[in-house]
Order: sequence, then C-alpha cells, then structure tokens
Amino acid sequence: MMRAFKMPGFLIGFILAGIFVLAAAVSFFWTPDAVDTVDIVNKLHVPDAKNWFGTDHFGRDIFSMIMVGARTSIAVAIVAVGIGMGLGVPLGLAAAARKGSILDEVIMRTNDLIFAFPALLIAIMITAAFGASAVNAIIAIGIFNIPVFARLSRGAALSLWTRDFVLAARVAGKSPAHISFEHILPNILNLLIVQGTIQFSLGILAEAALSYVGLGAQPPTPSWGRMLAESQTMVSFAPHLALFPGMAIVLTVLGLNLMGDALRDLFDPKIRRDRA
Amino acid sequence: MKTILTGVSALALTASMAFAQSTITIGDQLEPPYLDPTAGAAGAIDNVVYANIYEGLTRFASDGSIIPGLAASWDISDDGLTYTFHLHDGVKFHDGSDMTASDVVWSLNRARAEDSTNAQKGLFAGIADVSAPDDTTVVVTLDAPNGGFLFNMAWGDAVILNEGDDIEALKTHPNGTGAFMFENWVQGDSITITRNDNYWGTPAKLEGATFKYISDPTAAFAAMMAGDVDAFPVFPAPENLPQFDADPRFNVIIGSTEGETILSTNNAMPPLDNPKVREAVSHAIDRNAIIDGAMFGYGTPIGSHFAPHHPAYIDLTGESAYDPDLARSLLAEAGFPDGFTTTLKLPPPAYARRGGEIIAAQLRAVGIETEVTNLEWADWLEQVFHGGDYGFTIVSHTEPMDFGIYANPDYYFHYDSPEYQALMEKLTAETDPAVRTELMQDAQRMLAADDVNGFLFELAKTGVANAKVMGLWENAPTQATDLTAVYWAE
Amino acid sequence: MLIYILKRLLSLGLSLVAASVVIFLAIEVMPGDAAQIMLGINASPDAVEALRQELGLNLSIYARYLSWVGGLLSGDFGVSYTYRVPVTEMIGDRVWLSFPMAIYALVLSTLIAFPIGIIAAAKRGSWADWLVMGGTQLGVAIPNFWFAMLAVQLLAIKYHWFSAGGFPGWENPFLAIRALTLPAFVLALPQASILARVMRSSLLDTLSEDFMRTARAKGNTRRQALVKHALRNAMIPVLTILGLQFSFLLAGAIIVEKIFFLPGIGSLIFTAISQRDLIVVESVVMLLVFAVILVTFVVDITYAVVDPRLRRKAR
Amino acid sequence: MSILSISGLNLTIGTVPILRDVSLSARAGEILAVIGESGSGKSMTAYCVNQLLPRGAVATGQVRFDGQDMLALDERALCTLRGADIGMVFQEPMTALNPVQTIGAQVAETVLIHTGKSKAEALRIARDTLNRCGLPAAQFPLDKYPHELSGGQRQRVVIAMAIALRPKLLIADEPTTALDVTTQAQILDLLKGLVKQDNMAMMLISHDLGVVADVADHIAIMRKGEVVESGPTAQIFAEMNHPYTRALFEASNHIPDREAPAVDAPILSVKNLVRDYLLPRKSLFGPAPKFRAVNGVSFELKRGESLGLVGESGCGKSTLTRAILGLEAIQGGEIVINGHRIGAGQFVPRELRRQMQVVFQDPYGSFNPRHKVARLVTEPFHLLSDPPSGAARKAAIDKALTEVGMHPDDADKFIHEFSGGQRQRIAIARALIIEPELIILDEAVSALDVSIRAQILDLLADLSDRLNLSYLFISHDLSVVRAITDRVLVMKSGEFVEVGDTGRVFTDPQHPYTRALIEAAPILEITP
Repeated sequence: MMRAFKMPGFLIGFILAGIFVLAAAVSFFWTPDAVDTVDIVNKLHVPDAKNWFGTDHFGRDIFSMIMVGARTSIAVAIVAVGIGMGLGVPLGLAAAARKGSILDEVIMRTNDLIFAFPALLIAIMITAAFGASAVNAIIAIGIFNIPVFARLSRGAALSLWTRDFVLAARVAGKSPAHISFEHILPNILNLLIVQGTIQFSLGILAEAALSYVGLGAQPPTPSWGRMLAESQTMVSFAPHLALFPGMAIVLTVLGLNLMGDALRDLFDPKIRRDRA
Repeated sequence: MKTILTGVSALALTASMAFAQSTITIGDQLEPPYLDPTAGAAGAIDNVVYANIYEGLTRFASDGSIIPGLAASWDISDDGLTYTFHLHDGVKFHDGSDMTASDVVWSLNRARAEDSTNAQKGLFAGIADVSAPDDTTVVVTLDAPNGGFLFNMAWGDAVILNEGDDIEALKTHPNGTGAFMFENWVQGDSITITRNDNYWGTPAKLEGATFKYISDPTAAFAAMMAGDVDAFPVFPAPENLPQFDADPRFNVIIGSTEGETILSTNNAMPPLDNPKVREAVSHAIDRNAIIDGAMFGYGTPIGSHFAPHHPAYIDLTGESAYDPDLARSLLAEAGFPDGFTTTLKLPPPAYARRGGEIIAAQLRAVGIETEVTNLEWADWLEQVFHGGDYGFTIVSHTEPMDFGIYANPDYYFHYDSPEYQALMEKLTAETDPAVRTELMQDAQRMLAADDVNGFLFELAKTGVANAKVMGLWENAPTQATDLTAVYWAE
Repeated sequence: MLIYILKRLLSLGLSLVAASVVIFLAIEVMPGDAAQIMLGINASPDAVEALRQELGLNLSIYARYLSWVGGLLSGDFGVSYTYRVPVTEMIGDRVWLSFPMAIYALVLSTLIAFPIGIIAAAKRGSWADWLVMGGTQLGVAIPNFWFAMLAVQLLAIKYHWFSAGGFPGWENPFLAIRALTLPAFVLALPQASILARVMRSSLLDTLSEDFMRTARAKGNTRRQALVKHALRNAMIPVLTILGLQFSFLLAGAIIVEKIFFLPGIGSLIFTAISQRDLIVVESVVMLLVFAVILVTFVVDITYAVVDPRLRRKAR
Repeated sequence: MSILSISGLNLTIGTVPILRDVSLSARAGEILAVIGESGSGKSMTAYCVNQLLPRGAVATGQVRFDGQDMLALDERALCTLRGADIGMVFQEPMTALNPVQTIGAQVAETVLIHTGKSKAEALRIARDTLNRCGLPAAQFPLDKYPHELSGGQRQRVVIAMAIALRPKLLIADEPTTALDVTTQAQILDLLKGLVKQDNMAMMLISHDLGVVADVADHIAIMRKGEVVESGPTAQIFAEMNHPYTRALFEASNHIPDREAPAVDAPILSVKNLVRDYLLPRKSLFGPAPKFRAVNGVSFELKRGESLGLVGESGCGKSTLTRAILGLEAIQGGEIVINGHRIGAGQFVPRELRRQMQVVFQDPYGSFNPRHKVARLVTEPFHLLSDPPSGAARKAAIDKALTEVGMHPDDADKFIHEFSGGQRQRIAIARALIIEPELIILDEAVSALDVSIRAQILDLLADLSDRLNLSYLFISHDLSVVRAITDRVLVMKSGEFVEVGDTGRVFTDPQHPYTRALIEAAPILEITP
C-alpha cells in the first residue's frame, strides 16, 4: 500500500481528497464562523481576511459552509457506496458461485434492468416520491451502486472460480459460500477498493447534482450542490458564490479519481508486468 | 451553399425585425395547465387570458379599481339585491358568434352550478337568479346584499364564455371576446396570441404576443439579458434587478401586488394554538431582514393580512415589532422557557425558500427550533394545505381582498374565531363604502391582535422590461398581464 | 444470427414489461394529487373530487396499469392530467429537441474523444498523453451544471457567442443548431472525457495483444498496425461505453434542459413530476427506458458486426 | 554463408541486463535451434534480430542480417525487412491472429505491405501459401476467421503469413509449445520442409531439447542471458562440453528410481463412468443438447501403484479427474473408493474425499496469493471432523513441509516468495498433510522447466516409496508418464483406447492412436 504514495497521481489525489476529508472532520468541532445564523447586513462580501471565501446572500461565511458541506458530500457518498458494496458484492459473489443458475439469472437481469434506467432520473423520482432529504439522496445513489458492484464482483469472481486454488479449496470440501468469503473476496478486494474510490467520487457528483436540483440535503444543512443552486442568480455580480463550492466539488472528485486511477495501475497485474 | 446561407440569414433578419416592432415576448415563471380560467384557479391562466382573451362583466383597472367590462353600465336596486347589467352592443366571440345576454346567463349559471369545477365558487355563492330580459340586458338577483359583488364579477373566474362551446376544447383553445385571440400553444414552452381585428373596443396596438415559460430564475436572467424575452412582468430573482436597473436597455418596474406574504401558522397545532406563543413568534421575526435577505429590499412590511396600497389599510407593524427579548419572555410566560420544536415547510418560490431560512435562524435565536422541509407545490398542497401537517409555512396569498379566508375555520390556518366570522358576515352584507372601510380596519386589527399568522410583507411586483416597451401594468391588483395597451416606443 | 437476434428481442421484451411494472409502481407511490394541483389552493373540495372522477384517478391501481400499458401498446399514451392534451403529442414535440441534442452531444463526444484517445494511446507517456489524461480527468470531475452556469455566464451573457438558452424550433436549422450547441457541449464534455479514457486504455490493451506483434512482424509500421489492426479490436469496450452514454446523455438532459430552459423531454419530466402529472411521468420514463434498452440492443447487434467471434456464438 | 550473424550482443531493459555477449549465426537452408529454460533470454535474442523489442530495451553489439547491421537501421528500413525478408512465427497461435480479420486478408496483408501487387494478386498468393502450409482451399477458404480454426491450423496461418514472401530468415519462437504432441510433430515437419524448399535460414527457439533434436542443424544453448554452448547438433550431443548442457539433457531424459509397487487390493476403481455436459441451446425451445465428455470408462488403481492417464487436450481426462475428485456428479457407472461405491447422481462424501488429494498443473494459480503457506497447506484439514490445532497443527505443517524438502520456517511466508518448483513442492505438501492414500497429479510437472521437473519427479518417486502412496498421473507428456508410471491409460474422445503396463505400451503400442502419439513425441535418444 505504501507503494501507492510513490505514484505522483496517487499523492496529488490523496492530498486533494485529504484536504476535504480533513475539513469535514475539523468542521465537527470548529469552523471559522457559524453556518446556521443569518447576518443579512454582511451579505455578499467579497473574499477578505475575515471571510476567506467571502459571504453568501445571507451573510454566512462561505469557507465555513464549504467545510460543513464537505461533511454532507462525504457522508452521502460514503453511505451510498456502502449500500452498493454491502448489497452488490454478496449478490455478485452469490451469482458467480451459482453461475448459470436461476439465482444468477435473476440477479443479473435485475442488474440490467436497473442499468436501463437513467440514474439521475430515478434519483429524481425517488426523491420526488419520498421527499427531498439527504437520506433519500443516499438511497437513490446507493441503489445505482448495487449493480455496479454486483457486476464487478461477479465478473472478477467468475475468473477466480476457474483458478486452481479455488479447485483446491473445493477438493478440500469447502462450500461455495465458504470459498467465496475465504478465497474470492480477499482477491477481489483490490478491484473493489478501486471501484469504491470511483463510485465515491461519482457519489459526490451525484449528491451535488441532486442538491443542485433541490433534492438533496435540506437547509440549514450546507451542501455544495445547493450552494451552487442558490448562487446561480448571483453569479453575474458575485462570482465567488459559485466559484468556491464548484472548485470544492471539482477538486474532491479529481482527487478521488486520481487516487482510483493510481490504485488501478498499482493493482492491475497487466500494467505491473509492464513495469517489471 | 453560400447563397443559401445568405438567403436564410436575410430571412431571419427581416423576420426578427418585423417581430421587434409589433409583437412582444413576455416571460413568466409558471405555465398554465390549461387556458380556461373558469375551471381552475391557477394564477398562470389569468396571466395569459385575463383582459387579453377573456373578459367579464366588470374588470380590474391597473390601479385595482373596478371599471366596466362587457357591461357598459349597470343599475343597482335600492335594496342592493338586484343588479341590472347593460351589455355592449356588437360584441363577438373570436369564433365569430355574437356575445349576448344568454351567454352571460349561461356562464354565471355554470359557475355556480352544483357540479361546477370553478375554483372560486364562493364568488357566485350569493346569486339567487340570473336572467336575460333581452339580448343586451342581464339581471342578477342576490340572496342578500353584497358590497363586493361588482368586485367579484371582475375576477378572472367570472369571465364570460360562449354558450354551448365544448368545455373540453376550451381548455386548449380558448374562445373569448378580448382584444387578442389564441393562436398556438407549445406545452411546456410558450403560448402565442394574435390581435383580434374584430374587437368591439379599442383595438390592441401589438399585432401579437408570445408568453414564454422560464421557471428557472437564472435562465430568466439570461433570457432577458440575451433579448430572447422582452418583458418579465414578475421577475423571479429580485437580486438581479439592480443589474437591469443599471443597464439602459431595460426598465425595472416596481409595483404592488395583492400578495400578502405570511408565515402561515397552524393555529390548531400545540403549542402554536397558544396565543402567547404566536405573539412571541411575531416579535421574533425581523421583517426588514427578511425583505432585505429574501427579496433584496423589494416588499412592504405588513402587520396584518391587508394590502398597504388599499385605502382601508392601517399600518399595524408596530403591534408586532421585532423584539427578541420580548419574544423570549413571552415564550417563558407561555411555559416554554427553553423554546420548542416544530416544522417549517416551504413551497418552491424564492421568497419562501430564502425567507424560510432567515426565519428559521431568527426563531432559533429565541429558542424555537424548526425542521425545515422544502416541498414541491404538489407536496405542499397535500401535506400543508390539505393535510394540515405543519407548524409553519410561508406563502404569498395573491388573491385580492382575500381576508375572508380567516372566517373559515377549516382553512389551513385553522383559525376559529366566532368574532371574526361575525365581522365578515357583517361586511358582506354591508354596501356603504364608509362602513365597509371601518369593518375592514376592524378585521385588520383583530387578525393582528390574535397574531393568527406571522405577517411579513406585501410582495412587490418586480417587473423587468425592454426600455422601449410601454404600457405594461405597474401594479398587480389581480393576476394578469394586460397587453391591450402595450406598445413599442418609436 | 437469427436466433441470437430473437433471443435478444425476447429479453428486450421482458425488460420492457419489467420496466413498465417498476415505473408504474414507483410513480404511484408519489404523494400529491394531480386534480388538486390543477385547481390550485383555493379550489373547493367538490370541484377537486369532480375532476378526480373525470381523470380516472379513482380507478383501482390494477385497472389503471392495464389501461396505461394497453394504451402504450396501441400508441396511445393517454391524456396529460394537467394539460389535457394527448401525452403522445407533448412527447412528440419534445422528442425533436431531446433526441437531436443527445445525438449532437454523442457526436461531439465522439469527435472529441476518438482523436485524443487514439493520440494518447499511440504516444503513451508523451506530453500529449499527459495532457489528455489530465484534461479528461478534469472533464470527468467538473459537474456539468456548474460548467453550464459558468459557460452561460461567460459565453452567452458576457460575449453573446451562443444563446443563453431557449429553443427557436427547427424552422431555421442554423438557429436551432446554434441554440443546441452550448447545451450539447456541456453534456458532451464529461462523456467525451470518459470515452477518451476508455478509448486510450482499450487501445493500449489491444496494442499489447499478441496479434499486434504479428502485425508488426509482417512489416506494418506502428501507425499502420494501429489503424489496420488495433482500432477495430479496441472498439468493443468503446461501443459498450458509447451505448451506456446514451442513457447518461438522456438523463443528463434533465439538468441541462433545466439550465438552458429548453423545451425537451427532461424539462417535461421535471415539470410533470412537480405537477404530479403522473401519466406524463410514466410515459416519459418508459420512453427513456425504452430508448436505453433499444440502444443496448443495437449495441449488442453491433458487437456481432464488429467481432466475428460473436457472430458464431450467435448462430 | 551466414544470413544472420550475431556477435557480442548485449541487451538491457531499463537497468536490468537481459543478454550478455551473445554470438550466434544461421545459414541459408539450415535450422539454428536456440535452447534455454524460461528467463534464459532466448526469445529476446530473437526479437533483437527484427528489432521488435519492448519499450526501454537497449541493444548493443552487432546483429548482421544479409549484410546489414540491424541495430543501425532506422524504423522505416526495418519495416521493409520485417515480413519480407524476416518472417516470424509465435508461440501462441490462439492470440497471434487478429480475431476480426479473415485469414485470407491477414496472409495477403504481408504481400500488400511489401509489394505493389493488386489485392486480387495478393489474395492469390495468400491462397497458394496457405495451400503450401497444409490448409487446402476446400476446407479452408480465405474468408474463414481465426476463431473457426484449431490451434494447429491457426499456427499454419501464422506460418503462411511469415513465409508468403519467401523470406531469407524465419524466426520461430516456441512454435509448438502450445500444441498437442501430434500437432507439434506436424508443424515441425512443415517448418523443416519449408526451410529446405525455400532455402531459408530458420532460428528455432525452444525450451525443449527433445523437440529440436530431430530438426536442428545447429544448436545454441542459453542460460541466464548467455550462450553456454553452441555448435552442430551432432557435435553438441556427442560432446556436451558445458555442464549445463549435460544437466539439461539428463533432466529431460530423467527416470527417477522407483521400487516395484506393492500390488494390493484396488484403492480406486471406476466402472463404466459417464459424464455429460449440457451445451448451449441451438433453438429457442426444446432441450439443450448434451456433450458426452467421458463415455463409459473403467479402470482400477491398486494400492501403491502409479497409474498414468495420457491424452491430448479435450480427450476427457480432466473431466474424468473432476468426477473422481467428487467435484461433479456423474451421469452413469460408478466409482468405488476403498470399497465405498458412488453411483450416478451422487457426490463423493467427505470421509472418502480425504483419502484423495490433488496437485494441479499451474504452480502460480493453485495458491490463494493472500494467504501464508501455513494456511495454504492446512486447507485440506477442512475435510477432517477433528482437525489438529495448536502444536499438533504446527507439527503437521512442519512434517508436510519437511517431507517435500522445504523448511518449516517457510510456513510463515507468502506464496509469491517462492519459485515455481518450490511452489509445486508446497502443493505436494498440501496434498500430503491429511495423509491421503491417493494423490492425483493433474499435469503436475508440465509447467516446470526440465531441470526442476526432474527434481519434482524424484520427490514424487521417493514419497510413494516411503508413504506407500498411489498416484493417478495425468499428463499430455509421454516422456513424463513413461518415467514415473507402472501402468498407463491412453484416452481419446472420452474413451480408453489402450490400457497396459507402461513399458509394454511404449515399446509395443497396439492401438494406432497410441502409436501416433508415441511416434510424434520428440524423444532424445542419442547416447552420449
């Protein structure tokens, strides 16, 4: 794992993503300014020494809001990836262990069906049906992570099932479930970490998009997407309102993607062989 | 290829030049669901058809006064029970058929019928009988005297339709008597109307107009700036108005509306059923911060449910002046020294969403925690308006003179005051203007004293138009975009 | 091949049936009452009830599903609850914006992605490769609504290069294309980035295949080998992504149409959801899902054209 | 006259030295065989000739081909030589062809690149060349795709591409390694014939001394990037100056010492065993067709006996193995293990499974890379109702590792720390740990270099003597089977075509297929 830090892409990505994770963590006990009080008198200040990123239309400190917004984004994305992995991986492993069975067929066809729905559309429908909230955003994003992980783990598991060490475990009398967890899962962990990183960044983008259309976290909880939505009409005279939250999204997503790519290079045996 | 190119662009050029002079594109946020104003209350319908396509017996002038419409004049019997309307002669519907007294009878009877889907059935509730002695005379008999009857007949819900028209067809192809005729509707995008050359009154100056629907405030700003839209009578983003004001290409038109924007309070839900608590709430609210923060300064503070531009208005904002300390002590008196938690459900308009955040912060400052939920109109209607499942909400009540809603204990405020209900009955029966004014002032005081709702501000009509567009309404006594007098300068 | 197509068609049909049930159930869950919304907040309850009767909202779920699906099959999508016009008509107008825009975006995305992806792969490790990899990384990370906001602000409002939104219709194709250019570009940017990366990695995979060495041993130059042998083999994963992107583009249109106030399928579904015009929502979602499933089907068939190995499996 | 002469060639990739001071030469009409085990640099030497080196490779020294210094030529000049004057054949025929182009187009491409001939003319030449390579027009029209051909047929296509323009030099990099033994012989014959007909020089690269012995005129033996010995074939075999040459030769002819088996009651007997597979449906409806992989075979394996099972790929030997191991249910017949009968539709129960263990072919794929050796070798404990724990477990691991010549300390290492030969020892330790009576060796030495293979065979012989183990030895490699088995089963198309004592079968094969197999197998029989 330490080898990853020797890769420039990973390092840059780690620093970028790390900054925002750190900001989110720090925001739990300290922010430069309160984010839930309204101070109309000081609205729309440009960035200065007191308000590093300026203030918004309610006079709130944008820097503080981005810190707390990082919390929202990260929380939503992590739980959504958790849902995807927690349900998708066991389903994928089960489908692979029983390849060709009815179970496999049902799991994979359901996956295909979910894939056939444009993701954002369904997210909008879910939040429209059950109300706009961070929890529903998580569920909507999480649902679309399930087939991603199910497909990935099934594909990877299938190629592992043909390997001799799995055959050896079968000769040792181990059950498919036992083999899946003892032999298959550890060997697809790398892949899952890479995909997890990428889904994490997609989750942040999706959360931002949902919040942007007003279906994510509700006020007064700050959220990057909603900050952008609220700043929209003011971009023309207060560009800092849109600039900083937008940059926060871009840099976090960029950081995670860089990490994901670097890890993929690191784990991919094909590329490793090239290096050797 | 080159010739085709020049040809097309020349065509486009001439087309757009012809357009610029005699037609106008009006921007609006909400598209009407259909175009029959007698079958639904959506204000967006009136924004298109009122005064342009459909007309009633009377109508609102831009200052809110009632002037003759299809009825050239009328007589009122001494007991105030019989109204005799004398209709204009030679009025034709857009399909060419004559508008006669029987159309009026049919229209009013339809509106007050048992199975009517008219959203303002109350306007017609006092009518006992409608008859047509001849083609240009209509006699309306009332159950009891009603001082507001002529006012009622000016509403968009009381316009006159052609007897026997297919009601279904009218929803997409309106057939009125107005100075403009319906031409085309691209659902979700725009509605086009053209001048009615056979109009009975003063013909319109414009050849036609297009209503373009742009719900997103940013898009509205872009569309105005890019010149895609000539006027936005109610521009959705007040924060952009200074930019328009600074730009010589545009005129910013600020006027009044009938929209009392209030922090609607569920008077039936504890602890908001406690008058002390409601009083505390009204003192916790800083109206100026809300007008400044949510509306960027556009709006007039109100202290009761009444439009400030109305002659009967009295300023009661002092009754509920911003005083957080008083609010805290009132809360303590009411038995909530540590405050309480309730819900704040917000419909989509910016005044509600932004105002809601500010109010939530102000209430938090005196110890009242609110769980803020942003709702689509659909959910708002379901949960708040019908379900009564809310503590607070913010909404602008845009119907003119709509303080009567407080007399209905089932209305979503759940304000049940026999005194107020008696007062309203008296007001309805009263026809003497001086006494009516007094009664209306009593009503204002009563609502303010009971702190039924948090009275915030009268919504301003924040319009933007191309500097060369003349004749648009400054104020909005009712929801309407009256284009009959609009023209392009030079 | 025929059996392959038949099999694919069968699964296409099953997917559609499953999708229709899911969509119908999901949408029926939505709270809100179309009749109430149509009549507004001050409408009297009996008026609302009368309208509910008229719209058929009082029928059982089962009956409504059957009548909806029956309608779909006969090309009758029902009548919009709010607008009282046939849904087919409403969709018909908008399809002529959304689909051309999605295709425009797809074309733009392909035009951007293919060359840069190929260059990056061919010149692996060069500055051009680094530039492409960095640029595409950024392209994936930028939220398209933010990009759209900034683009409108700069290119439309400040410099008037493009229209800020709105759609003049197809009567004048030049104006129409001009109006769709910025939205399509905003849509295409992240997709082009993804596509370029897939193109690059797929090409790199193919370049390391044994048959590429064979091609070089025959005397092909690096470029010849790339063009004649690598590209077509590298197309298979690229096609998969291209197929998937169509669904992203259709969905992305929801936000982009909102920002550019384009009267397309996306803005239709947005307003329909907020108006609880369920029948429109159902039909539009069904249409989009149908489009996605159809594209998947077409991609599957295209695989067989590109790759003869699948043709045999197909047989 | 030498077409190709390499002298003082050095090659580094990055900072890793690959070749040191390599000198070789090849003459027209003659075959130069370059022999070495994996990692000896033999393939890289070949790639230095046509300059298709991996990125970062730097070659110095001299490679003269037809009077030109290949290391000095620019890419353009190299492209005109490749394919026209230097043809090349690769190891993996399955992947060496572009899957989306027809074989005709691919062969014709060589012609089109280097000559101004029309497409029709190029296709005509392609047709002729394919005919010469044993792919007649009737069965192999030009519009066939690679996936429609078998491995041997594909290799013929690759050869056709290489020789279409009658090059002066043909480089063949392990051209038969991936092929069955009978196909291997045919391909070697073809190459040999083409060299003579076209008066080409050929550089034949192989790890198998036996393969080249018959065909090579000259031999160069490489080890760790250096040529350790080279010269005319006969001379090399006669002298064997270098110890490595000798070791290589001995290893490939190695016969481990084994004592006579203690013939006893059968430990395993198979009667009329049938295994069917379902094939993909041909029509939308109706039952899926079946493929009978094993068609009613019977045999007995006695205690202490080593039984060979020989056949080419696809003959059903792996399927049979899986059925015996109890991984798949059988459709007919029965398996009797130590007197317990398992019939159709039944699975082999646990108690019986523990009496059998298996060693697989690929020493790299048969271990979970995430586990340590101790955990890997104790996996079969799962079959015990009361597996040892604590000290007893440790003792069992130590014992198993010691038995196979590993150190007990190795238990705490990860598998990637071991070489292929060591891994195969660990695989045997895993099989031994629950003290089974029967070990099934599924191509257990096929992936190993000859010298390592000899060591493992010695170990197996030693273990069977000491522990009285029975072996079922499955292999496609006749020489290995001959070295270690008492009896041999020859399998073809799901049936046994010949069964008998190993010595008898090899010296006096009865069935024509057995005969073909034995004749095709390259066997070194030159006495030193």
